[in-house]
Amino acid sequence: MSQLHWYLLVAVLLFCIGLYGLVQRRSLIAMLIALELMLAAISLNVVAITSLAGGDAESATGNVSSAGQVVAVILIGVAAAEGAIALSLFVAIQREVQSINVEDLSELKG
Amino acid sequence: MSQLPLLTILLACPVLGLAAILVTPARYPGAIRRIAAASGLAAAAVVVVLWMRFDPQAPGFQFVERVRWVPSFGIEWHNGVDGLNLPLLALTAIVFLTGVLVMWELEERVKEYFALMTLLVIGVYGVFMTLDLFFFVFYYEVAVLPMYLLIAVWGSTRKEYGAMKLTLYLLVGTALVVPAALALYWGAGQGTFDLTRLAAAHYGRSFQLLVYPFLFVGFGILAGMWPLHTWSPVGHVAAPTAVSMLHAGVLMKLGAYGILRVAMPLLPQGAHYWAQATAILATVNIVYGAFVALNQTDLKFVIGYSSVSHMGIVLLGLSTLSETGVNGAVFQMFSHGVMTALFFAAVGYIYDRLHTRDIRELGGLSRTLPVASAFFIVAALTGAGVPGFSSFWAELLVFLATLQAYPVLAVVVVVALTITLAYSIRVIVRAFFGEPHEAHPGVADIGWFLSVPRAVLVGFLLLFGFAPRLILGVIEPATRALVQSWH
Amino acid sequence: MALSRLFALSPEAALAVTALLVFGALMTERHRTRRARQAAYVGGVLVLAASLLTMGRSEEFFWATYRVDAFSQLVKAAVAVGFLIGAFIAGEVRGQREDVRGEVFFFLLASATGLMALASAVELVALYLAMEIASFSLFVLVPMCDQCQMGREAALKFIVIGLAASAVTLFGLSLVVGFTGTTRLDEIAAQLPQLASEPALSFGVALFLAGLLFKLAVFPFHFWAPDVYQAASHGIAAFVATASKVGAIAVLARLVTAAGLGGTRLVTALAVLAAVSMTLGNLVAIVQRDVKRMLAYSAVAQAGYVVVGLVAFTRDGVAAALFYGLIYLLMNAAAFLVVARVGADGTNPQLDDLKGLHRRSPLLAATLLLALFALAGVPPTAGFVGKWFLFAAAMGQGWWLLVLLAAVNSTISVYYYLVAVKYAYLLPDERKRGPLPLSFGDRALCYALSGAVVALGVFPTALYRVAERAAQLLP
Amino acid sequence: MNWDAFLFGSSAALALIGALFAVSLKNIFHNILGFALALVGVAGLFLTLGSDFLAIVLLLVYVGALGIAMVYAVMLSQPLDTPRTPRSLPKIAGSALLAALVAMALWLVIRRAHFPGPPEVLEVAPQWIGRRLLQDYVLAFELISVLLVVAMIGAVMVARRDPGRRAPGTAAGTAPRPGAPR
Amino acid sequence: MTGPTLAALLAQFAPLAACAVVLVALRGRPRTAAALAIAGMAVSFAASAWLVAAVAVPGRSFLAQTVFLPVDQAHSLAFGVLLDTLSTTMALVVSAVTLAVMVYSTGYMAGDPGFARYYGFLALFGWAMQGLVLSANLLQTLAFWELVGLASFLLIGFWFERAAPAAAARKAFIMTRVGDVGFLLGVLLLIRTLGLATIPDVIAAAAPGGALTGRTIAVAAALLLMGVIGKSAQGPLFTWLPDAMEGPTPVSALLHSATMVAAGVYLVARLHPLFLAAPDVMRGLLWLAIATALATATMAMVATDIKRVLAYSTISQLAYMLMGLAAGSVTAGYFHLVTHAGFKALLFLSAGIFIHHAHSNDMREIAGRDPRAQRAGAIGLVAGSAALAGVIPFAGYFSKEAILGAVGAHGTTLVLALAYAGAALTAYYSFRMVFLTLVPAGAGATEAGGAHGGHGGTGAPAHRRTPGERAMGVTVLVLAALTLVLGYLGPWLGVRLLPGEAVREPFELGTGALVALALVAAGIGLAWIEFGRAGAPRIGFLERVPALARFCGDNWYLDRLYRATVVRWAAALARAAQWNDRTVVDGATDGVANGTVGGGRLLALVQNGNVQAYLTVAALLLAALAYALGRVAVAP
Repeated sequence: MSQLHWYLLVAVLLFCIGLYGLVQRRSLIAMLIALELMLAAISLNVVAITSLAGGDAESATGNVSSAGQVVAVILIGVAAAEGAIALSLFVAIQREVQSINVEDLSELKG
Repeated sequence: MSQLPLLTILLACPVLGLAAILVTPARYPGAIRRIAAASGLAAAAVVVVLWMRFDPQAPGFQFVERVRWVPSFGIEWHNGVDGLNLPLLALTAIVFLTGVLVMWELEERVKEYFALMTLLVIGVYGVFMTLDLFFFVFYYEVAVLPMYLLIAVWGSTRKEYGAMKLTLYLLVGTALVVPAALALYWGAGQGTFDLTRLAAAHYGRSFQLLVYPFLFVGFGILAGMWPLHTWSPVGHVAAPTAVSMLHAGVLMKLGAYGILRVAMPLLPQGAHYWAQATAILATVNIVYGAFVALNQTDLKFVIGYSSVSHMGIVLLGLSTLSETGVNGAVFQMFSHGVMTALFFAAVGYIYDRLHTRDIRELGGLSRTLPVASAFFIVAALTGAGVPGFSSFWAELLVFLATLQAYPVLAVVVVVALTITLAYSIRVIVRAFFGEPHEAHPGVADIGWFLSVPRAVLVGFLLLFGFAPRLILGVIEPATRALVQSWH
Repeated sequence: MALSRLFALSPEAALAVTALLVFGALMTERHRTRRARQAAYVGGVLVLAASLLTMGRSEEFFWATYRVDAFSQLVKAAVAVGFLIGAFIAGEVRGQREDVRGEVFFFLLASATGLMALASAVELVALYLAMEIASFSLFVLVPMCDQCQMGREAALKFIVIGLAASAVTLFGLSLVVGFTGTTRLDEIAAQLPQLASEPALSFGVALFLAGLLFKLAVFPFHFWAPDVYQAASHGIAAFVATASKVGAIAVLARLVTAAGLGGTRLVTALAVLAAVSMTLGNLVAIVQRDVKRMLAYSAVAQAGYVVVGLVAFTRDGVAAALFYGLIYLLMNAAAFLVVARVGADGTNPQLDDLKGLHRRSPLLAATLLLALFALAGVPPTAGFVGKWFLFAAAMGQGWWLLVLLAAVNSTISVYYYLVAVKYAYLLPDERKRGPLPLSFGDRALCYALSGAVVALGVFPTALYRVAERAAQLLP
Repeated sequence: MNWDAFLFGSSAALALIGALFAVSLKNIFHNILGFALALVGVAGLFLTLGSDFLAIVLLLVYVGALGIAMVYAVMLSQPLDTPRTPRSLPKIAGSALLAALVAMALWLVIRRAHFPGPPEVLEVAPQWIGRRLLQDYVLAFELISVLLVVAMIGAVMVARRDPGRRAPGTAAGTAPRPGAPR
Repeated sequence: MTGPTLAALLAQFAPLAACAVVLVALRGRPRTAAALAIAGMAVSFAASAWLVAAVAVPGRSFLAQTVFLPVDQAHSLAFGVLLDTLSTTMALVVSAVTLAVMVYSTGYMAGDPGFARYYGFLALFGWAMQGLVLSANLLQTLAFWELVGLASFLLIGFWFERAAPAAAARKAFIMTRVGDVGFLLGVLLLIRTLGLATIPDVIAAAAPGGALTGRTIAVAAALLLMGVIGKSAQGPLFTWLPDAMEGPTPVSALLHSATMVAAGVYLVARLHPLFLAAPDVMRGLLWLAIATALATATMAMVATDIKRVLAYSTISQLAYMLMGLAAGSVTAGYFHLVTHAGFKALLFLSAGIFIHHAHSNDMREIAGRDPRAQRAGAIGLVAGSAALAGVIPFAGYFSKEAILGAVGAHGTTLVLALAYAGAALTAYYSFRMVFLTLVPAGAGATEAGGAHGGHGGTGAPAHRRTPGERAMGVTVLVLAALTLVLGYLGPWLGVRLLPGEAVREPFELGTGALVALALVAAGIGLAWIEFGRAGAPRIGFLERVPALARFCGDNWYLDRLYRATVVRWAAALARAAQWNDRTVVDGATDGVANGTVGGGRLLALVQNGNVQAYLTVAALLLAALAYALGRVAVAP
């Protein structure tokens, strides 16, 4: 197993731990945490691959390969935005139904 | 040919009628009726012109119109007439016009009714005139869908169930036809939906064997093919008079026509391979339909199952793959269309007046409603295969072809004629003979105005019963060309 | 020269102006909702006009990551139409929380912005971000529902599924970037052939597509749709059902052609998803009583049909999908217009509420009839030709089993559409409600949409040509 | 056992253990702490890849901003004294099984991936990132700014207490009250 | 168009025109209707007479045809007229009897509410029958054959409000249709083999060296015979005819004795060469005819309804005709047809006078109502019975003698003996009828049997004869006179029908004739002893055995047999088919529909409201996709 694959393994595990949290935890905030873990795992994935395998070195502007880094930066921004929206909604929901237990929020079905 | 685009004009009649009905406010039912009748009459006039100008001996299609429609898919506005669809166009004209007249006394939601009926007829005309596979399916579905509302809104007995069953069954049919049509398009590889060019394309044998059943069953459902026929009696029972007329009279022919126009010319090998199976199915149709009809107590159920039985004759004629059989089948389509329209027209009047169609609650109708009864009896006798009416000759041709192709089946269906007669006579004797039922005291017999459409239908039955050559002379050259293309 | 090049960006410019207008309207104290609405209308019309005017353009911006061509402008025009219809249906924004009624238009506009960027972006990160903009605006709009208690719950599901889908998408993105070292579509497409043997790359592409499948509500990312349709107020649901779908279809079309996936196992996977979507959507729609929820499940099924066309991976297929997206916009708009007017107080109409509609408002009933028939794919409405093109494309690549299933599914769908028709046309209204008042705009829109649905069904050629031209421009 | 391997191993362990804490502990604050821990681990991994800048941004945004926001959200939303519903063992087992399945599946695909290019660690200077963000990723840059604006305004709107609502769970009065923004 | 063609068309279509006008336009004007129908028939009669004069010359035959039904490119069936002695004389007989019955009916049916309809139907029948007789093509024959059946149905069921006529009409129509199935198949077989069905061509093809093989001929002949059996009420299919007596008596006279039922015999005569080419079939027919003749004679011996007696005798006499034909003599069979048409019409019309008068069909009731006051009726009944019994010099004697002669020349002794026995029985039951009807019974002799009502109209009082009743009387007397004349036609017919056949002199009293006359005398004598003499027991020897009386009075239980078998099975099949349709076919349909909806319900459960469940589903699918892709990578 190459060095890269170790990183990828960690990323996969991190991603799946996040997935576990996402489907297991009842607390909305915990679910958000799990989601953010998944995003972090993806960042790791991207940085690891682009750093260790490189892809092709040329880009449209002739820069060295830093696509992964840029993507990772943007990912972090997205994670922040997602967090903002999600947290605001969770707070609103809590105010409404006095609970942020996701299993209590299952009126819409069928 | 730099002549008028007669077929487009023909189609324009109901289209304009529909438009006029839609813009007429619903509070003028009289005007709406007249518009519908006028469009029916105009269309009939165009059909008469077509018939006069039609040259039976000329090869190929006549009055051909061709306009590119969706070029990238090879879809064309392509219409034409030959001996196979001319009688059916005429049938449509007859049944639509009489259907409008029969429903003249309708009071409930007149505008919607005639609008939907006109839409239905647009589809029917379209199917019969188009030579483009896309438009074929297009019109085919146009014709199917208004049925739901027509039955569900204006119908009777179990109307919602009947309407839904009918619609879904027929759409299952199209669900089989659509993939098959697309397969035909790609299989030919010519980038065209033109039926005449597709007919010239060569499809591989295994392709034909695979696709043919889809088309046959898909169209066959609309033709009341056993065992996918049960929508037909239920739907007919539920439908209002003119819809039953149009449906059994014309719409069921669409299915058979689809087989004749699409399935058989395009996939001759498939047709040959499956002919025996389809012939057996058709025989079951005939015998089974007759037996079930023998046990019905609702007049419309009797007619519904008789339609199943009679459409079996059409399918059987097609299955013989012989000129005689196809001649008979086309002729039978026409005759059965007129006959069954007459049937429903007669029953419709009786039901309107007595509010029952149960033969156990009827009796002596020939005394109470002699003229209306006479129309029913004429239809019943036609159905029972009495000569003098056109069905007799049509059925005879089919039987003759069957005797040639499948002797055993021929014996079976000819023997089944006794059952056909038995159920017709049973109904006549039970409902129209005997003492008038005490529950139905004096009601007015059918007036002259409502008699006219029914009399017109009788007239056509007699006309082609006495001179089958008039119609067979038109049909025969076309079937000859069709059958020759198979060999 | 430079200026005329920039003219190609006029839809975006119009959007910016509109955003400012709406924002400005929201700043005012009195009549802020009405002003915002008017600003939105004006802006929508501007954007539509700009998109149509720039239809013939072909330019690239931002280091060739933003492409303006017939394809993108067609989609932008469609999105503009969807936005206008959504805004119109939202109208007085009954059913939305009182304090944010005006803001509805702002977020609709934001979502439309995302969708338009989606149409032009030819770079994966920008594509993804555009998608997120479109989604986030809707995340915000759904929970601000007033009458419907379920708004927040629906929003929660929308967000959780959306974020999960976005995580999946990003995972895919990471793999794609890793293999190709770039996020530009053309460069990726150029490298794909030599990397065809890499399952991980196919997997990455598949995961990236998942985000789009989420927007399109294809199984298994459809679960949000019923809840959101049901819980969102009418105008927003209409927007989700129309503009949002068109954008997703467009970009999916762009991606699948770019990815050149034809013949790989991914295509099979897509086909399976299409099949499951159609079947599930149609079957579950049968048992719905809430009209909007039923339309949601029908949307799941419709998404399946679109994917049927796309699995052909041919120009025909893409053109058919685009065409279908465009007419889908019209027919869904018609359906939602009726829903909104029947549930004029902001509540969701149930099937029972449709009773007697043909007496209460013949025009609405007829519009509903046509819309539903179009959704069912019945001629002479446009739904029929649309499906015909889709299925034809799939059949051309030998997907006959899929086409058969799709055709059977159409039949199943007819059942529940007919049930709705039955309520509208057949069953009497026991509550004896009075006639439904319709404004002039409502009437005009009813006529326009019905007319368009029928006219495109009979004369599809012109629009299909446009879709075809757009499809030809794709890589 | 070289320095790189040690740094990798410890960071990975930190990330995974932190992640496990983040998802499995009952107390939500412990979860957030675990989350922070995991991100520190990830930042460490970034360091081993030579992406110092990213590591710092990650810590700043995630731990600094998001973590704090979460704590606030918890404070705002979840009274700590609400009785906890006991965890359901089947759900845990099922979720774990699912996660394991997905992990195995993902690994099945990824482990055979042959990424092109030489396996060498490239030092990427932060200025390159900035340059690309403003050159060929400028569109993405613009878009993410729009995204953040939408997210911010949206968050404010969603979280804002609805003035038209009297009590939670009841239908709002349909009549607009005086002074309410229209 | 040549003269004969024109005349033949006139003979056919004049009644049709009358029929159409009457049924469409004159239903409210009975007198005009009757006049028009009679006029139409008179034209037909005149044309037929002219045809006989023009065409009925030895060795002459005339064929005119035109394409009627295109079958395929190579074949089309031509319809037309075939005129020769057989067809023209038959046409004359038909038109004459029809005309007579029409004139008679002006009295008999007077006042009936359906008077105009009645004449319309009669004219319809006239057209159909003339068409049948004159047709040149077997298919054409078949068409008219069916139309005749239709007319029969309409006329038997003329009083449709009553249950019995309606049921009888139905029975007649369906039962003859059973036979027609065979006819149709036979014709189709011929068309299939020959490509045509023109009668002379068919006959030519059946000749040795013709296009038909012996096997085909046999099959075709047997199939055609089924039609004959049905129409002429032979063998197992005869039971409809007695029931058909529910129709108005003139109708019985016309259709169910003189003309329509003779159509079967006519067909055999028409195609006689074809049938002769199938000797096995002919032998079978001979035996069938003998059996029918004897069996129905026993039935006639116990019937008390005068019309039923006549009906059974009709069947029996038709059997004799077929016997003659089967024995190889077309002259004998056809001759008997002609004479029978005369005297049986006479018998029915005479009976009609009594029925009209007594309002009852029961002979014992008629006897109680001063039957001898109906002078014309009495004369007609006696003369007709004498002819039926074969009393010299009435017409029946000559024709029956010819048949017996033919049978004697052809068949075995047993056959001949049975034929003679039948003749004796005929004499017995015909005079039983005469005595029962005309000799007033002793005290208390009447027990009102199953009183089949007379007719629906209100008859005028007996003492004051209306013009209609006078027409009835005149008709009967004319026919009575005819029975004395018709017998001398034999040689005339023989020469023309089969030139070259030895012609028998009418009064050549050979051994056979003497035996026959003796037997007839014995039969009449027995009838006199049992019924005629003063103080007679008025109960026949068969009736003394109750079981036998029941057996013979009930059509030898054949109807019961049919009801218990064919009818029941058909009904059971119909019920089974219906059950299958409702339960199996519709059940499957509804099952699919419910299954679909149920599937929807089931799938809706997936949307359980828990977002984590949704995520699980999606994740599982992604894992599956990953596995699928991973496997591909591993495989190669």
